Amino acid sequence: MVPFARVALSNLFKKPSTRNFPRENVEAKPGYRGRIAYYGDKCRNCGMCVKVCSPGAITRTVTETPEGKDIAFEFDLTSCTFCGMCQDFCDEKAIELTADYHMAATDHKDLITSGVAHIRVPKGQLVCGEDCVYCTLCARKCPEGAITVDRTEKIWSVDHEKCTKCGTCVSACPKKALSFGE
Amino acid sequence: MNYTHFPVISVMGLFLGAFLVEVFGSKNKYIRNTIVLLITTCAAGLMLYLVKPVFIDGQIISYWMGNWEPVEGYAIGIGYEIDALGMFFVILTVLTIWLAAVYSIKYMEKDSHLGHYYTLFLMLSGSVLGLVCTGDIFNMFVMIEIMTFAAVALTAFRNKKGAHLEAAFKYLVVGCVGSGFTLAGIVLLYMQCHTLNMAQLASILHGNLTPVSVLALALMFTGFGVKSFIVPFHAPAADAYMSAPTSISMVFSGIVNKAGVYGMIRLLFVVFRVMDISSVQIMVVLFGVVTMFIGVTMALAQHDFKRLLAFHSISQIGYVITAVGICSMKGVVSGLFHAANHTLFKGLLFLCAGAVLYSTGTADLDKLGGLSKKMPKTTICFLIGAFSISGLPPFNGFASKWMIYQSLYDKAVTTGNFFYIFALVCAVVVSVMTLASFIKVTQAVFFGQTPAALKETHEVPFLMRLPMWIMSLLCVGCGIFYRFTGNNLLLPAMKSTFNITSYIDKMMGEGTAAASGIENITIHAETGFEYWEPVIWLVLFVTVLLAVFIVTLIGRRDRGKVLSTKEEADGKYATFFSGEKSSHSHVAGSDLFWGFKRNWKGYFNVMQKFHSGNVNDYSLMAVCCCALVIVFTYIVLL
Amino acid sequence: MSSFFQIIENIVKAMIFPGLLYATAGGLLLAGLDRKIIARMQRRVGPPVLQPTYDFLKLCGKETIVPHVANKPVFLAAPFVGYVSLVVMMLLIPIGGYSAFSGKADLIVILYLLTIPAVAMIVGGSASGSPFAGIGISREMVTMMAYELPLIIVFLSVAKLVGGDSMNFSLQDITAWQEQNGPVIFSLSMIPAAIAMLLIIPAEVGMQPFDVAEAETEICEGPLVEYSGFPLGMFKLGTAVRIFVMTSLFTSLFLGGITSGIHIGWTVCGVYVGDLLVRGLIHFAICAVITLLCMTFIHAITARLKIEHLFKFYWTVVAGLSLISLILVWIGV
Amino acid sequence: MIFNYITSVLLIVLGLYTVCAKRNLIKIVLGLGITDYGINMLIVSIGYNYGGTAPIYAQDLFNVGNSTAFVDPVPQALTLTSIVISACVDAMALALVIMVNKRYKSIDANEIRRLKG
Amino acid sequence: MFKKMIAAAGAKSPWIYHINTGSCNGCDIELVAVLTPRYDAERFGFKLAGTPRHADIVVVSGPVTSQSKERLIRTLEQVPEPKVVVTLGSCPKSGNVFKGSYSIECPVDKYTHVDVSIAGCTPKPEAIIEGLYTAAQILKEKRREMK
Repeated sequence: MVPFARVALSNLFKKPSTRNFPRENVEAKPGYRGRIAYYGDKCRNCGMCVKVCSPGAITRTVTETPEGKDIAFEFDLTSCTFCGMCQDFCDEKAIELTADYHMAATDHKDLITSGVAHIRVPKGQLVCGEDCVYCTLCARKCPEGAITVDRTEKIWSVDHEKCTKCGTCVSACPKKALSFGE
Repeated sequence: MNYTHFPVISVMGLFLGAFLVEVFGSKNKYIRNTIVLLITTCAAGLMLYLVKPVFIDGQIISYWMGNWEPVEGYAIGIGYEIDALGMFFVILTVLTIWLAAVYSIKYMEKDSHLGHYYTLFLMLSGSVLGLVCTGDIFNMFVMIEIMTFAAVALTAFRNKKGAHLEAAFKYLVVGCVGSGFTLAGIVLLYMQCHTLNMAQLASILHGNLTPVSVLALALMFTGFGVKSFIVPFHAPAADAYMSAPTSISMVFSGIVNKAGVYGMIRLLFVVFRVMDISSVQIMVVLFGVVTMFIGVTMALAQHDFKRLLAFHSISQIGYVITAVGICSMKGVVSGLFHAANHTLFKGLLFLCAGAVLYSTGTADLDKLGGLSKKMPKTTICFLIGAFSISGLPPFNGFASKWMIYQSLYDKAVTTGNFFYIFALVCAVVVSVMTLASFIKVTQAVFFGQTPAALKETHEVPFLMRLPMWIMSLLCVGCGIFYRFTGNNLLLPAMKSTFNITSYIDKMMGEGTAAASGIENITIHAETGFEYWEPVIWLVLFVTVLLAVFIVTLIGRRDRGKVLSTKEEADGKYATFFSGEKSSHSHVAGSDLFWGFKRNWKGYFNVMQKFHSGNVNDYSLMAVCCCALVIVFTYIVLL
Repeated sequence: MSSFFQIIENIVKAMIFPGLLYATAGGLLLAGLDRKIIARMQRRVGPPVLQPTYDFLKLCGKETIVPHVANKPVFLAAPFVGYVSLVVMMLLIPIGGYSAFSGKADLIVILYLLTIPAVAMIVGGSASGSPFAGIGISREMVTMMAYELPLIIVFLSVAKLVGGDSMNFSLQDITAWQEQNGPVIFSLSMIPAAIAMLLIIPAEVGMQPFDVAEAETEICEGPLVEYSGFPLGMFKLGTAVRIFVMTSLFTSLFLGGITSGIHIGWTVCGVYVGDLLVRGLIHFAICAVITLLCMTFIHAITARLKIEHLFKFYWTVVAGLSLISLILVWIGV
Repeated sequence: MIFNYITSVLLIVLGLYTVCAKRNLIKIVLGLGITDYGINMLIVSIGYNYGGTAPIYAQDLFNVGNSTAFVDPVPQALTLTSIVISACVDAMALALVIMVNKRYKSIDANEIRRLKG
Repeated sequence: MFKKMIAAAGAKSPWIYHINTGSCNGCDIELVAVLTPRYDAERFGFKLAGTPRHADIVVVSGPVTSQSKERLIRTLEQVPEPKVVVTLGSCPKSGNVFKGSYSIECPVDKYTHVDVSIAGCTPKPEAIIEGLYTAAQILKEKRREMK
């Protein structure tokens, strides 16, 4: 007759449903988008994650090194929205949102994931081999838009100033026709 | 020292003072003030001199005008007689008059025609003092008339505003209808007993109530009811209190309605002695309960400070009438005690209202606010008054209300009548509503935020604060040492209301009372004060307060600091407005008790129609009530 | 010399047993228990029982900010008056057969002593000058008006039952009566009055369904909106002691003579400590907890009322209940 | 003698009727006057002793010997005071009506209702 | 004499006052979820306070929109002294997806010293409890060296 009366009384004798958090460690569900882990070695510095991150939480600083470039990535978790876009767009699977949700910190540095990607920049220029079938895949993949391909006249050309030698086209070409000539 | 002349001297002195002030005082302020203060102090001194013989030695002071002693058992002249009951009301009157005189010297400074003001004031005080001292019914009627005239003239004193004139006119019409009934009653009594002296009337009327004397009783009861502003006749009273200058409305609520109550007590207990009939008691208690309830509920709905206080004095008179109506020993003691307390705390509250009016110029609850920072001393006095009227324990309101409840439930048990339980419950609820309306006034006037217009109000001069301090000290004193006032003042007064043999013998010579068959009731000294020890409670309160204070002192260093600022501040010291800039938003009087008024919409609409403000309605109510009382007394007493 | 001991005994009574320490400790424990039981009823772990103590100590440490609109002396003095008057009331309520200051207060005095803490909070809130406090005050007053009517009727019915032909309002005689013929609640006609009293206590104390005056969500803690630091701590302490006072009042009125039979002979300096311990402390502790359970049960399953519903509820349902028992007692069932 | 009482009661009732029913303020004041006259009539007719003369104490009248030589003087004294009082009432009431008329510009009881509720 | 006890009690009964400066209410409902039976922050003494005067921990959520900036500053001033400011979610610290919009003026650091910041676009309740718990410890330190 009185709502919840029976429930309240019976609850008195049941075990409380509170998860005793600090003592028993609670695991986040699989697929929980938590703290970002960055694996510098896999990253190819294609810059897709930076372009895709809506709050602009990822910052890159490039430092020239004798055999190529060192790119320091910084993921600012306090401005990240944990959408996971960077993880999806990263072909190399260099970025992974782990299930670690313990992100409460007193000073700002604990909430910044950083990592360095060492990119060996090949000396030579981009050259297209003979078995190119002019499928224009490389043109579309190129983040800088440096490659122009004309299917009808079967002409392939590259603008060397724009090309940052990121290597996306090399891995994208189905016929493995592209390479950096020495 | 032959003190039998003192009552006449002080009454006539006051009237003489009125005449002198009119003649000399209208021009020069200092002459006027000295005359007024001199006369009122002398009257007070003379009457207080009588306190020792009347209360302690139990004497009764009788004085025949022109030394016309009664001839063969028939009183011819006008006799003054003061017994303990009369003396009790005399003290109240004299105290209130003196305080009002001191207060009005500074309060009325800004008005013009002060000569007339003081004449009317002294006429009013002289007539009330005369009414309380006299032993002759017609003399009492004449004093009532003088009182009504002075009161009406004083209500219309500030005739700039039309409302004051309207209030005076309504008060005059209903007042004169009431005194018409009283006069008719007196005359019928004279027709029956061929005498006007109350003592002789009492001895003649004892036992043989003829239809004519019952009609006289009903008419006089209604007449005195009109004068004491019980329910059907209370509407003009509320207007009169509001329009009169505050020092006068303090005298109104202090002694003018008490005069009506005194008349009623003298009538019912001494002259007619009908109070031992249970149905008469029920009628009187019914009047009291209805007055209590309507007075307080109307007060909750008011927007004006003085009108709210007016309705409260009506409801407190309801308490006194209920207590007296019980007609048990404890009942009369508590009734008289509440009458005294009412004069004290209601006078104090009106003085505070006057102080607020004096310094801010308005008494509208919606325009006032936050005065406690500008007028701290008035706030303290007001809080003492408010707490004692709403019956908080250490103060005097509680002592008398608590005794009223005791007598109510004793009566309920002895008679086994459920009506008194209803009266008791109603009394407690009305007491809480009184507290509610005074919380409303405290929040609206003294605490809360100060409106821009009142930024530079300052405290009232000392001469106005002196009466306030005296009254608040009396309020607290009566509350704590209520046994002292109980045993010394109230018990003799109660004895003289019940045992009137000495009252009659003093006036009419020995043995007249015994001849007419009036015998004394044995009054055992049980006072019923045994359950409540205010002194012990206060000692406990202070010791525990000290203990808490010491503990806080020890922990002083570890406690957080107390930060406060004087000037206007935003941010840290501003009130929390959920983030907004704290603008002036004062929860004024009219917005409080929204929930309560919505629940009682039906009742409040009826009340609006009941207080229509139309003179005809008020007089119609008076006449109908008189008819009802006549019919009731005929059914009951014959 | 005896008067010297008398003073010492009085001070001990005022400070230790039924006075300061006992009331404060009991109040804080009961308040902690209340929050714990509510949590358990909602199937959560709930704060430790000493949580109100921690709250009070934390508030002592905090800074007290007096708004510039407020009237400083009244603003700071109000909490102390409220708390001390509650402690003094604890002295006047007989615990078991033993009352600290016997016969010094009857039911009507208790009824009016209960208004002092409420008025202290009201004047304190009004002195703070905040509009939230203004609304909080009017709600507190309407709540007081609401529960005063049934409260006086309950007192009348208890007095009539105990007094037999004459009404007896003295708490001393009520406890004595219950020593002989068992607790008041067992007599059939008093059960509605007991239920009515159980419904009144939450409003008096300001617990969930009837805490319209201190509604945190709508008017941000009502009168307490501008309080911070030690004065706020004193008000919270006052509320806790008030729960204890009301439950022990309910126990002394309705659950009196349960342990009347047991007599333990330990006497320490003339005081029957054994008796006192059993009939007083243990009996009162159990009954206080039982009463608290009922109130917490109501608290756990209901939501806060609007002010006019509260007023209508008290003047119809609760007043009706208490009236039934008054009439039954009046007829002499 | 009975006619005196009937007329006085009638006068009182008539006066009260005008006070209660008439809306014009001056008529209300007149009503008050009429009630007072009724009561005065009542007072005077009470003191009448059959065959008595005016209560003036003269030597020759006294030795006539019958005790009811005089009419009862006390009610006449009362009537005098009552007449004075009712005169004052009328004077003050009319003064108030004039002032009310100046402020309210009307003397209709229904308009003069500023103080209500 | 009571200094240690009061400081210890400071950590045991931290009262929270929640300021929503234009948040999408994701963090707000998450904060309230913390008080539900499943997570039950009341175990540690956390309680939502009605006014800033009663607060110890001020939880700010949402990118400080220009409308709420002034109100945020005023409310933060009104909190009595040993107080701790906690930012909930990424918005207060950096404006999250609203960064660069004309109407937000975050981060909150411009207006007050932020003690604890709980990252996560709607941080998990356990993370919030952890953050509040560290805030309570900071409260104890602040209380200890206050004076």
